[in-house]
Amino acid sequence: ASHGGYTNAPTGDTVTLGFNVPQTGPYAEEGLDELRAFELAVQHLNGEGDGGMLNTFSSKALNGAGILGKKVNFVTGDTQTKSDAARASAKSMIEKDGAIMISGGSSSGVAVAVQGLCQEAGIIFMAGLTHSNDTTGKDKKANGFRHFFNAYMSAAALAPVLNKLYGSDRRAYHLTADYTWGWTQQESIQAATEAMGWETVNNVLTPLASTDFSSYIAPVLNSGADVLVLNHYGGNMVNSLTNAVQFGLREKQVNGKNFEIVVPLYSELMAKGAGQNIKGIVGSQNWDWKLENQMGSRYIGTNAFVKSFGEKYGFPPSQAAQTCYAQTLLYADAVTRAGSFNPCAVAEALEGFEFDGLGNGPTLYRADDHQCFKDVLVVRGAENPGNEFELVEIVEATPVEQVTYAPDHPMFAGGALGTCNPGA
Amino acid sequence: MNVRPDFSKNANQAETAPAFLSVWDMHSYYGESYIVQGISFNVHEGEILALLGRNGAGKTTTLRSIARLDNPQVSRGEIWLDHQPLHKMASHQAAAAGLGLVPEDRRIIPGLTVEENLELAQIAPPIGWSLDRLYELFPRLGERRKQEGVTLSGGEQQMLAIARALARDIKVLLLDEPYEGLAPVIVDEIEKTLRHIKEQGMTTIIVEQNAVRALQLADRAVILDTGSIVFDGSAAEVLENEQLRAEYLAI
Amino acid sequence: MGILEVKDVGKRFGGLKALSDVNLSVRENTVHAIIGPNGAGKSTLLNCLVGKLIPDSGSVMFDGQSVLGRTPYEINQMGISRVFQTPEIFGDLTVMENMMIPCFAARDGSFRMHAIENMMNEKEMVEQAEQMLIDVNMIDKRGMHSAAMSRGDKRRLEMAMCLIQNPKLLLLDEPTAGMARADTNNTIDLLKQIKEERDITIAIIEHDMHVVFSLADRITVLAQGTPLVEDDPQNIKGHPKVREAYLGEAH
Amino acid sequence: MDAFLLQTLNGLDKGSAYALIALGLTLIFGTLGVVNFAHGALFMIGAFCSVTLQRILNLSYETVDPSKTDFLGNPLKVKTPYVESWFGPETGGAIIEWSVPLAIIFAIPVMLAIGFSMERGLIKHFYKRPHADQILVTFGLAIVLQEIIKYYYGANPIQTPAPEALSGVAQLAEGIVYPVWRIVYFFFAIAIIGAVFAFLQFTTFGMVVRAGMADRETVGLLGIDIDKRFTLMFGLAASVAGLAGVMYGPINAPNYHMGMDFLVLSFVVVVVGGMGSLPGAVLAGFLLGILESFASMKEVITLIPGINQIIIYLVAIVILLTRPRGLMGRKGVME
Amino acid sequence: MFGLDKKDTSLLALVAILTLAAPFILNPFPTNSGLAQFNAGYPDLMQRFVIFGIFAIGFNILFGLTGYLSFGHAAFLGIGSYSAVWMFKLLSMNIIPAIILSVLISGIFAVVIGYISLRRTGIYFSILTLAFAQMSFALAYSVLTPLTNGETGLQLTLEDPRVLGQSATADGSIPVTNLFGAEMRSSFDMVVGPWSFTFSVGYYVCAIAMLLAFYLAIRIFRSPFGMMLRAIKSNQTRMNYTGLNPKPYTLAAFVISGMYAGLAGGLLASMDPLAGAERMQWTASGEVVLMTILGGAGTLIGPVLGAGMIKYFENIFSKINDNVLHGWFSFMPDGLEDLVVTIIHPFVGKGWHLTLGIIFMLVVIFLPGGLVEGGQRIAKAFRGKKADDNKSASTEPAE
Ligand SMILES: Nc1ncnc2c1ncn2[C@@H]1O[C@H](COP(=O)(O)OP(=O)(O)OP(=O)(O)O)[C@@H](O)[C@H]1O
Ligand SMILES: Nc1ncnc2c1ncn2[C@@H]1O[C@H](COP(=O)(O)OP(=O)(O)OP(=O)(O)O)[C@@H](O)[C@H]1O
Ligand SMILES: CC(C)C[C@H](N)C(=O)O
Ligand SMILES: [Mg+2]
Ligand SMILES: [Mg+2]
Repeated sequence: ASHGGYTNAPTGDTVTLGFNVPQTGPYAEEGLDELRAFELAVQHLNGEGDGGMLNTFSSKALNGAGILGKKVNFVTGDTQTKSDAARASAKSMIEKDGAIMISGGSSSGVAVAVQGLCQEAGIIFMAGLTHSNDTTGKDKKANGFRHFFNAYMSAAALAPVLNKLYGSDRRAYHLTADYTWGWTQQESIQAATEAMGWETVNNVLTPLASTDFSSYIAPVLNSGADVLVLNHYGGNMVNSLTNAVQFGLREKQVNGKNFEIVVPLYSELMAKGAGQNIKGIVGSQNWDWKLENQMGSRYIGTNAFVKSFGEKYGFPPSQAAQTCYAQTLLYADAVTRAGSFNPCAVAEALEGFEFDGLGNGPTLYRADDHQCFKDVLVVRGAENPGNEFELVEIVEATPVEQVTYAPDHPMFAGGALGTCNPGA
Repeated sequence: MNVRPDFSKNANQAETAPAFLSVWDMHSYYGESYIVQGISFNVHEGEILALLGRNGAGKTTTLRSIARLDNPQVSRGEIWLDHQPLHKMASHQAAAAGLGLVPEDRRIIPGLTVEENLELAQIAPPIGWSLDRLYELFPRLGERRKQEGVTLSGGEQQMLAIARALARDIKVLLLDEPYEGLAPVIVDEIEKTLRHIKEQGMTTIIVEQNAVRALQLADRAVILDTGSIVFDGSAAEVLENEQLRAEYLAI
Repeated sequence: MGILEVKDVGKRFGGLKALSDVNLSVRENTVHAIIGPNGAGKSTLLNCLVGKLIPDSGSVMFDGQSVLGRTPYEINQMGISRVFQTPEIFGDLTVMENMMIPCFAARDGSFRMHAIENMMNEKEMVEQAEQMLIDVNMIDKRGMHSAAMSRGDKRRLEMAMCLIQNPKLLLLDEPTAGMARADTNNTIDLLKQIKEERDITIAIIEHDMHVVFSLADRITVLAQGTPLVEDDPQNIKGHPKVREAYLGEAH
Repeated sequence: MDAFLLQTLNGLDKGSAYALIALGLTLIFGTLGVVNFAHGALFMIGAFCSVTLQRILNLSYETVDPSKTDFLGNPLKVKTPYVESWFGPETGGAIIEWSVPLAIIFAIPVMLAIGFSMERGLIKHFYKRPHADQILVTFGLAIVLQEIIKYYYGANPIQTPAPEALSGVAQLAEGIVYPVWRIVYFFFAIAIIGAVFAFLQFTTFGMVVRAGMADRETVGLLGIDIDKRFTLMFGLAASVAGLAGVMYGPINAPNYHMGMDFLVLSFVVVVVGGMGSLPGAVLAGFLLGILESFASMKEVITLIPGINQIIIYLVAIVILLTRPRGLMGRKGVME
Repeated sequence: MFGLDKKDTSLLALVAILTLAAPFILNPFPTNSGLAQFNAGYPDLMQRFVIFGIFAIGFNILFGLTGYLSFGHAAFLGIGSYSAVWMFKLLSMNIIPAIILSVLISGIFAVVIGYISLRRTGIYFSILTLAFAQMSFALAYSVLTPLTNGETGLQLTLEDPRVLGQSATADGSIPVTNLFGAEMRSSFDMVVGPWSFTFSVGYYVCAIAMLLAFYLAIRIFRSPFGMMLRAIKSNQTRMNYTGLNPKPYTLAAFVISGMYAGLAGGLLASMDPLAGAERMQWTASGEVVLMTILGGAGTLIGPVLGAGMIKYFENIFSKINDNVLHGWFSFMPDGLEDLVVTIIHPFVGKGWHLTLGIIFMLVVIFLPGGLVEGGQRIAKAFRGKKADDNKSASTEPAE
């Protein structure tokens, strides 16, 4: 449909957003939490419920009367965590339902694929969970925006903490999921830890389909390494961590030090899956629901969001939920400020946008690569959870300056943002 | 014990002794093809009945129906064996009730040796002839007891099929072309055996293309044509009746 | 020099000597019968001729060329067709389609792709096939699913499929077993007729002495894997050894 | 050297899982002739038997602890499992801790019941149907079972830890440690395999079922009620799969699609072992497990990149090309 | 017509009408009605229907005719897609060279894989094909990343050379796939009252490819070659002893069906220029098996129906969320509405797999011949009593 010079220009009194998340497959749980957040965001945009982070958001353009006076509708789809299926689902949202913005995803491969599609179709893509450097690095697109942090930022935030906790004389052994996200995260962590004096003993790529990691863990025992870095996510991570614990790595002493395990990308949903094994293990997060309570009002918005979400669903939101909620609000806000749904106008409104009150502290949507810059959390599996939701404890909130990098940083080089495409 | 209805008056032959196996108004289908079209006949204890007819007349279908195999489906009719209603049974129950069928394509079980094929027959009671006795009857099988059954020569397989039926303690033996593929000497041999077990009280139905041989052995004959009975009488009668022989048996 | 020359062929199955020192010469344009007790090795010998088995020793020459080491389809393409002891037909196809396949094999050799030609447009072949079906008295079954036929019919179909290939040598393994007398007689006539009309040699295994003595020009008696005697039918009939080992008293 | 030994142990361990799943699969697939795509789901359900038992044992009553608050600032509700209040925290705690071994007892009747009803209700009608139909219906069933589990337990893995006494590592030799539970798993697998073999070897059951698969009709003619035996066989296979799943829980946390993850691999194992051969399936399970372990060694991956991802399939191809019926397959079974 | 007999001609004509009119047929509900959710007449899904139809038709040539169950056919689809995308990257955005290359390259792979796998039969064959496909998948996913771009999938970039075309359009975008200038993505909307129908260039290109593929399949089914393939399924022994070598026939069927898969892969990439490794995974191979059986293996139209059904569920049912449900049932009293939504909820949206699983089971249990048999039964019911009367005549014994 083409009116108004851009794809899917809303004609009636409603506007449709597309939420494309994994509803089946190993990331379904993340996907469902994302969906919950989307639903909540739409409610808040339409003036239902308590308004959540709309009340704390620094931009006051949104007023609860939909977007530009149009009521917000949404459609959902299942990415199945497959690039193909995700593209098909996104296409149907665009072609059939007339969605004007697509959000969601929980794997970098999928995010990059859908982002490419949105670029071609002339739709704004507000990435959900995607942590690979490539999403806003070599695969960045003018129509795509990422609120979530990335592998480089995780590494930048983690390295000093690791240094503090485990010292600068460490020998790290990496196990890495054999795909884009794994590769970029491993590269980032290796670079950051080596910069502070660690040595990288080994990096072994593991097939994504692996379920039993024992044959990758066993060689760690006698490798002389004293840190194991698990560049795994989801089921992979739960299993590799479980296996590592089974092999007694956590009780092991090497080179006179305690053997340590690091999981650079953390999530409370994974922590839940990993159970006891996650206790004391350090990693990084984009956000945590206890942030405002524990780290102060810099992270305003957090409590408002937790309250809306918790009251609706009965448990606190995950970082996946928060990022998707924020993305939806940011999109709506940008449209309102731009006064148009035209993707190019929206992109312009988002580029270089500085905001606060969405739970992450002051944040910048950098124009050069459409990556958000904000504080990064270093977290650790809680030793004695206060309740069933406090699986993760915050170690530190790394200030944004420390995780910021130049747009032309070599780890992000290779692609061009291109020009915004309004489609039609 | 179940009570057997008296069908005997309907069978077109003089009743002398009570029937041992009765088939009453049996209709059988293969899917939608109507094959056996309402046949009734009786067999008396210790009698040999020859079931004759051209290719495709429905002889095999009749035997399979009596043995209660899943295919063909018997849509209507009753089958009684020694006061037991076979028509209400599944094939394994019919077998337990005393029915033994030697199927036309022998159906030696692949993957089992000769001996296993025989042992298999003795898993479910009642058990009949011992293996030794069977090997005595068919020495060739004894020699080949460790060989896989399906690699036997055609004739040897036929022997195994017959032996397998005798390995169970049966009351009625249904033979579907037992002489097929057998050397004349062996046919003589089997014929002798059949006479022998008849003397011991075995009731037998034999389907055979070699009608003359079958008739010489049998007490009575039933001739089938396109699924219906066209003759039911004594074997001698068929041998004498030129026209009958010419029309239905081409002999 | 015969069209088929079997020299010193031997074949063992494990410890069992199924064939040893078999010498056989089949002259062109004759019907050569191979008879013998069950398990004598007749089918095994046939298997060695068509490439199903490879003999351990000896040679098999057909039409001046060795068949050993060739695959079954190559041997068939040389002009040898075989009817099996248990019917081997294309059960999922109709009778007519069954007939068409050998027609194409005869026309196209062992492989040729006619992916967009319409099968039933091959008028000439269709007619040929129909004629053959008429000859074997099966034309009324042309559209029938062949798996659903009675066994006698399957036999006839298989024979028709072999005959339509116009083989130089036709190998028949008990072609009339299980066939009704009438059809057996028809088959005898058909084979005789074919032998007269065409340039064909037939080797036949049969336990039905009526068939053997009606057709055979020459008979080899096989026993325990070796030829016992080879002679004219007249002499075989009276041969004492043959009577004892095979024919029994009745013949 | 140590590395080799460790990888061999790992291989044996992986092999135990493959062998156990393949064993159950081949009972159905190689013996009953049914291509059972739901076998993985049975394995998964076994694992969820122990999740369920763990949940049952953890059934709790709530008391309010006003001194603490939950994430929304309301007074915290504290849960105490009933077993702990009945048997005291000591015994109760121990019962909960031993839930995985206890789940074996719990799983056997459950798996038998599932196996029996699956065979009676569904599979029975498919013995004579083409393999393709069997694939469709069992695949459909697998999806349904999987989705039901997902509906009730979510998509995330759920930890079912081994009891304290059986977790941790054992010192096997100087410098060689190995997780206790994995050793337990290996011996458990051996025991199950031994029991199944003994059952089929020393009774006529196996022969009858094999015969029944080759020719149901004739077996019926011999007075044998083959249906009953098929049902029993199916229940047996389901139990083997289920027990493999129960015991696998502590190695990798159960999740709803763990069955699918194993499914294809276990088919490969069964076929490489050779259709219809139980020893073949076990042998192939251990062989592929060990090869996979060795292929994951850094030295090997460096030599041939990606070999760890394809080794199983590569070996399968090589074996099937050199041995037409896999390692020990019988002629004529599903050829 | 076209060398087909009457029955086949009318089947082809029917399929042609259905595919060409698909934009109407698949959008039966007015755009604003609640049922619009069930409309499937948007380009992407329509394209998928016919493309997977092609895939399944090709698969059926192998499986339906010869009975060889390949469990690795998705590899050819993937190879076709990668070839096409590389063509777009290197040569030009015209889909013709891309599709030609897809078909050729998958053909070559099919020759190699088929030649090796066909040395075995039955389940051994299935596992060999599965193993090859899984190896291709694993390699495409990781080691061959320079060729395949791993998990993300091979995508076009602004820097691609495209020697016969342009790297980027004037406004800085990646050019669009086209057929001599006609862009695959362009479409035209026809609005009739509350209805809206979309006619997309891409769809019609695919539809024509599908009709050609279907026509070829009919010809193959009716040809001596097709009969040989059925003969192979029926009895290989007899085949051998009739002087025919089954190997080249099965290999030819394998390669043809591999090329069909390649064509489908090429078209998929032409419609949406991305080639992901998942389309080579065993689940994808399994999907085409399911499509074929679901529709009716060995029938001409069955695989197309099966493909349509699965793709419909995947794309339509997965999108029905609680919001939509509440929308539909809002006319009910609140309590009842919630109840109805709760009951339906597990079967739609994230539960679409459950519904699909149930459908698989129901179809195979009650319609052993797949959807085609369902159609036949309905047709029979319509013809009514008449057929019944004839039955008694036709059930007489054959002799
Ligand atoms: N499985 C089947 N499905 C459909 N029809 C069948 C089936 N088996 C046999 N028939 C048909 O049933 C009829 C009777 O077959 P049956 O096998 O009973 O004949 P028969 O008298 O035993 O013949 P023969 O002497 O050739 O063995 C035949 O016309 C045959 O075509
Ligand atoms: N594959 C095999 N393995 C072992 N023994 C075999 C095999 N095939 C045949 N035999 C044995 O070889 C001998 C010859 O068998 P063959 O089938 O040639 O006999 P035949 O002369 O055709 O007998 P019949 O007239 O009974 O068909 C038999 O004793 C048979 O048991
Ligand atoms: C879900 C994400 C946070 C991590 C994921 N594995 C990725 O590819 O980015
Ligand atoms: Mg018969
Ligand atoms: Mg023989």
